Amino acid sequence: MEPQHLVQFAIFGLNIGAIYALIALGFVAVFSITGIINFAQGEFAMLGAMIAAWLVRAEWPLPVAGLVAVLAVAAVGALLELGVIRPAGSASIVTLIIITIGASVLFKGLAVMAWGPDPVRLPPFTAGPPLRVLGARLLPQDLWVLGTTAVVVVGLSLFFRRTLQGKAMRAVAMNRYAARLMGIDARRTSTAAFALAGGLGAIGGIVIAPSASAYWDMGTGLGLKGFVAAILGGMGAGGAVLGGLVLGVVEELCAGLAPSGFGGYKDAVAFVILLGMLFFRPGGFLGRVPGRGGL
Amino acid sequence: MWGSSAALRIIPAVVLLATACQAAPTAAPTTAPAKPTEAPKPAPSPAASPAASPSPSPSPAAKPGAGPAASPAAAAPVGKPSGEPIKIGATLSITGNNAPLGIPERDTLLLLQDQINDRGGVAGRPLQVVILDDESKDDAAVANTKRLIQDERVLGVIGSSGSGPSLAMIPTAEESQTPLISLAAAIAIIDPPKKWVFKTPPTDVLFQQEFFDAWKEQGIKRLGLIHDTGGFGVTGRAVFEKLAKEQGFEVVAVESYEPTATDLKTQLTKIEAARAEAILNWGTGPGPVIFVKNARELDIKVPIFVSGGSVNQAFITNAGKDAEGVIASGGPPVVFDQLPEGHPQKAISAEFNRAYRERFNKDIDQFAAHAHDALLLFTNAIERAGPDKARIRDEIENTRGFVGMDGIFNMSPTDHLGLGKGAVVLLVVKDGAWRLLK
Amino acid sequence: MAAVAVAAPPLLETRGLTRVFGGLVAVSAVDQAVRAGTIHAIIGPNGAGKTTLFNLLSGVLPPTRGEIRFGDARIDGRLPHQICRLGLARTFQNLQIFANMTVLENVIVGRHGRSSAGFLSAMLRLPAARAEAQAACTVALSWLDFVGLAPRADDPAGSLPYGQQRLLELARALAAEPTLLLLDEPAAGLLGREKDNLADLLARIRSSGVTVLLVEHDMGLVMSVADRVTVLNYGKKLFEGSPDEVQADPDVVVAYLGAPEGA
Amino acid sequence: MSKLAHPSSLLPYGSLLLLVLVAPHLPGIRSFRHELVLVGILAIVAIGLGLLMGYAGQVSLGHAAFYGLGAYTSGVVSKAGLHPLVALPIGLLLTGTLAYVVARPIFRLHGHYLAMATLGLGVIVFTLIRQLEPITGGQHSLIDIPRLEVAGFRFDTDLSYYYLVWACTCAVVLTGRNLIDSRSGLALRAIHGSEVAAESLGVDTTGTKVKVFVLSAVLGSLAGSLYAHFSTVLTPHTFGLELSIQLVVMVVLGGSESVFGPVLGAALVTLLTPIMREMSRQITGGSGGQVEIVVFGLILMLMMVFLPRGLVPGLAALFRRRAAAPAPIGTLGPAPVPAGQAVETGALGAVRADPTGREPG
Repeated sequence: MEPQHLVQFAIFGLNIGAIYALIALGFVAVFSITGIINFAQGEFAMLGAMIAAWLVRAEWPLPVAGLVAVLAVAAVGALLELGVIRPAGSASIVTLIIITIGASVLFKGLAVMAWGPDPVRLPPFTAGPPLRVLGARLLPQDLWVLGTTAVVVVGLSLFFRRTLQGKAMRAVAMNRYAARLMGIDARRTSTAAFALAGGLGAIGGIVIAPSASAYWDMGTGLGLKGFVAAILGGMGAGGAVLGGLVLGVVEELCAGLAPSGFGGYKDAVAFVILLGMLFFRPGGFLGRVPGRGGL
Repeated sequence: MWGSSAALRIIPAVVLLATACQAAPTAAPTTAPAKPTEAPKPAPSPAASPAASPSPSPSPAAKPGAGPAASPAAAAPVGKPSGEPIKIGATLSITGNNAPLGIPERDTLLLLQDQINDRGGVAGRPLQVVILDDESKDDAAVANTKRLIQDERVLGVIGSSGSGPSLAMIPTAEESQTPLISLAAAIAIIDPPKKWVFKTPPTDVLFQQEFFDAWKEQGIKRLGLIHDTGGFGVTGRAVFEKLAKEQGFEVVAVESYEPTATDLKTQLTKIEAARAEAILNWGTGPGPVIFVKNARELDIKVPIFVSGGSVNQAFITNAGKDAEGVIASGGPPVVFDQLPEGHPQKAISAEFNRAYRERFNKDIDQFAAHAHDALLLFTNAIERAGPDKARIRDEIENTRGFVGMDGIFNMSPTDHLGLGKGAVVLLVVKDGAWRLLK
Repeated sequence: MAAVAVAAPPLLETRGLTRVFGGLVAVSAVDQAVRAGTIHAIIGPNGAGKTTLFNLLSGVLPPTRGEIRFGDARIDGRLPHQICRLGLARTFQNLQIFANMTVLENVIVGRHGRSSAGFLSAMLRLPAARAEAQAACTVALSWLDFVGLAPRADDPAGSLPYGQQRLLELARALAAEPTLLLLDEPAAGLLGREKDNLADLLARIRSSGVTVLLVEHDMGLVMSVADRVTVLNYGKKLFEGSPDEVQADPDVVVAYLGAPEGA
Repeated sequence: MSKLAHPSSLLPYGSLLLLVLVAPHLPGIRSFRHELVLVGILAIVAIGLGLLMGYAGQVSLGHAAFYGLGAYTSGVVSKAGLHPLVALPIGLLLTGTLAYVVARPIFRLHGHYLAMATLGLGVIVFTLIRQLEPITGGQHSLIDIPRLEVAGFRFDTDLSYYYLVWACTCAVVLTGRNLIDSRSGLALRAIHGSEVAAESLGVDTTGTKVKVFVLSAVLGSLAGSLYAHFSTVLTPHTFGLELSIQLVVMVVLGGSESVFGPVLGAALVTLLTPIMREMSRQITGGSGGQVEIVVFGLILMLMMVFLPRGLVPGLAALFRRRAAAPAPIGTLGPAPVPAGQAVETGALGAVRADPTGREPG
């Protein structure tokens, strides 16, 4: 093992961590506005990747296919909220969570029906040989992943701080009751949160699809890791991004440095970190108060 | 994934037939919904009949009375079977990670069942193959085996597609004294030999030995292995480490991944960092495609190898250009059209492929071959032994010179596979197709 | 040490009791004694630290500094259920009835500290557990009867009107057979007649030998039932005396009675 | 004496018992015997989880871990040559100890943090099962686990095992009902209702939560042991997150406010998929394959929207509305009760029947 391999693992980690971050942001958006842990969040990523791959195969240009996929999954998110979450009304949070589990099952089933069980290919956004960074290889697609995530994070931050809808969402996240008194339609905000979560998930799925592969069950693992990242970040937006990146890098470094035969522990790494943090620093590593969260 | 709690998937043969391009009317099953449906009355199918004309080519090595050519049914192609059906059970991985194996196996059994019935059945009675899906899960395969033996009262069981489920099924077969023919590669299935257990695919030892021979020839010493954590992958790792040690190779890296993994770049980087001179992937499902894709992305220069589990068209379709130059070891049926004239597997494979292509609109692969040979091993034994499980077992063990698609089987009490080294060839992807390497 | 009745040690005593939230001192060095057999009221404007004091006494919050003695025992730092078992029960300002149970079941929970059947004996329906359960039921019914809720024993607790939910909390706390009862604004939200009834109940509780410490905004109620009154302001003890003395004290009048407070 | 002796309350129990007795012989159901055994086994885990969720109000997304621990302990120990009936208590002890050790730190957490911690616990145990190859067989399945043999009788058919498992399930249902009716059951529900009030009334909330957590873990372990000797093969994937979530679905679907809810939920989740798979095959002519999963997802969502408290309370309410008769005989509700919420008053039926002379119902 040489230094450039460590750099290489860090690059892999930042890549997958960026996807965790996008998915974690989706969790945070829905959770801070509705209190629901949306178990279909990973499936948003899957749907985004599958729809984009499907459109590209139908010879749509990639940018159009990607945009349509993101919008379509955002619409799916909004429909999920309007169709079942809202009618469930004041059901307990566990009930609402089970509804999202049902949605996750549904999306996976539909995906297999529509696109079959085999992985589908989405070509890299730009072709080209890997770049060399400190002796490690940086693929063009890696740049797309990191760049897209950065743009999304900056865009989201502007959205929450500059736009009316964004400010309304932040207000609801801080205090739903007070926000309502101020004339903010909290129900519309919930719909918007699900749509936002759908869009974020879809973006994550689409950018990762060329380097991993897109198939019906890809969302399960991504969703769980995104959830862990969100918790690590104390259910706040900034923490979620950091949580995702840290989780990705730590995971890859552990997998990369583990001796042969211990690679199978990789998936447990995230949860060992999680339990350690919950037991010793329950507010997330940014030290937020548990349950407060926010955008 | 969430919804698939039940262990069993029951595939009534009849309904599946509806999807095939066959003209035979398929009545909806009238039995209780859960019950595996009775096999269709072998309706004379104008489309299938000509293709299914019996010609399991008798090989010169076949002893009289042992090969399928000697079966009375084959001699009387138009005889109509009657009486109680002869029931053979099968548990296949039609869904889940091993679905690319299980689906051609299922199709083969359905086609061959019809062909045999068109030819007059088994010992004058209709053949019925009861197929269950085990979702590539070990415990489901065992539950299926129990069901086939207890409820369906089959004379023998075929399956499963994968090594894990097959190994798990062994105790059940032994305990219930039911002959079992596995369609999986792991040598552990038949070594040490178990009284009631047989298999048709070449062992992973045979598959891997071809690689080791090639590496020796090319002077490659440092080996890297990346395997999935399914039964096939894990047993394959053990074989790999054993063969490498015995034959003086240095294993510089062994990495594993979940069958559901979507990215193997970390593992590949580790193997590359260990300066392996050849990298072998041993796994089923989407893993090998990701392996090949990631290896190309990382610009890994050393030759890469995949297991026989990837020798099918789907691998090439999914991996695209990245598949070019990938080397695999597989059975001759995959490249039957490239085999020299007179090769014993050429005729039988071409023959079966015609009917297969006509019905399913795809070519046979080696999984089809495994299933084909397993069912014929059973029916040939039943022709000779009658419907008695113990005698069927004896007759399978007595099989000599049976020319199957996988090779020529010569079973014995110590060899419950009966295939020799010639059952495996090296293949390479060239211009979007698997080709014989030599 | 064995002293005459006048010098009997207080049932409850705090010394330098302090609780800090972040930078805010909610309760500041409070020395307070509560004599057995009395009704002792704590009054003070909103935010004076009354409810925090209750949470400290009942163990819901640990004190930052200071000590609490209850009978012979130091109870600061103990958990609420341990304190309850020593004989201190409480009600809550914002009602904490078990809405998922019936009225009677709510009161039976009050018997929890006075019974002992464990998981295993319950699962196996051992005779001792059953006898204990029957006894608990009988006692609970009698306390429901005491507050006048017996006719509604089988109704879901959530279906009771607000005033009756307060009574239910009272019965539930009484079922724990406390020697000291902490009542956090028992009259809040009650109507005129209900308040009279409450005053009557409080007097009967005192005469049964239970000491009562209550936080209350309703001055009418406090003045009519309390034996002694403590005034808190900004977390500090401002004054202590009889109701008459409190009403006469100019500081208190300025700090509290003069304020537009006092619902 | 006891409520069970009362004829009107015996009826639902009796009819259920009868159903359990004859079910494996009913014509359409015969071929589902294997699944019915699984229903019984999973019902035991689900009842345990239901006690935790419905009565203590704590969600666990890691219960498959306890099930797996029980199963693997039974498998490994009995393969080592000890009698299954010796292996079983070892599993219970091991699982109970683990649950006890992790319970305190876990119960310092609340809400989704707690759920996440249990999920993490499940993933870690799952990973250990897969990785500790020398003990568990790792990725290889643990095969050839001895069948259960008691006093010379071998439970080696689905039918005999069915009766064994369902005897256990019924015992768990009964003891679960007893627990809910008891002081501890009330304490659990009090914790669910208001933790601070329960605590101030003398309920050791943490201690009680720990106890119910250990109890539900032990029930999971018991079910796991039963599964090990039924399946005779253990494979890690059976005990992953998928099962943990299915268990939660069973509890919520059936209704966590009654011990019958999880049983019904276990039956629905276990049987619905194969039944729908069969139906979809009949309807679509076999081309489908994932239709049943889609339908399952839809049913799950719709049930939660329309019957958020689960099927058993939902059905009980429906019955009560239809027949305003005081004794809702024949409902699946836990106990016949005078009025109001069946499930909630039911908890007192036992205590009240005797001293006051008032019979419930």
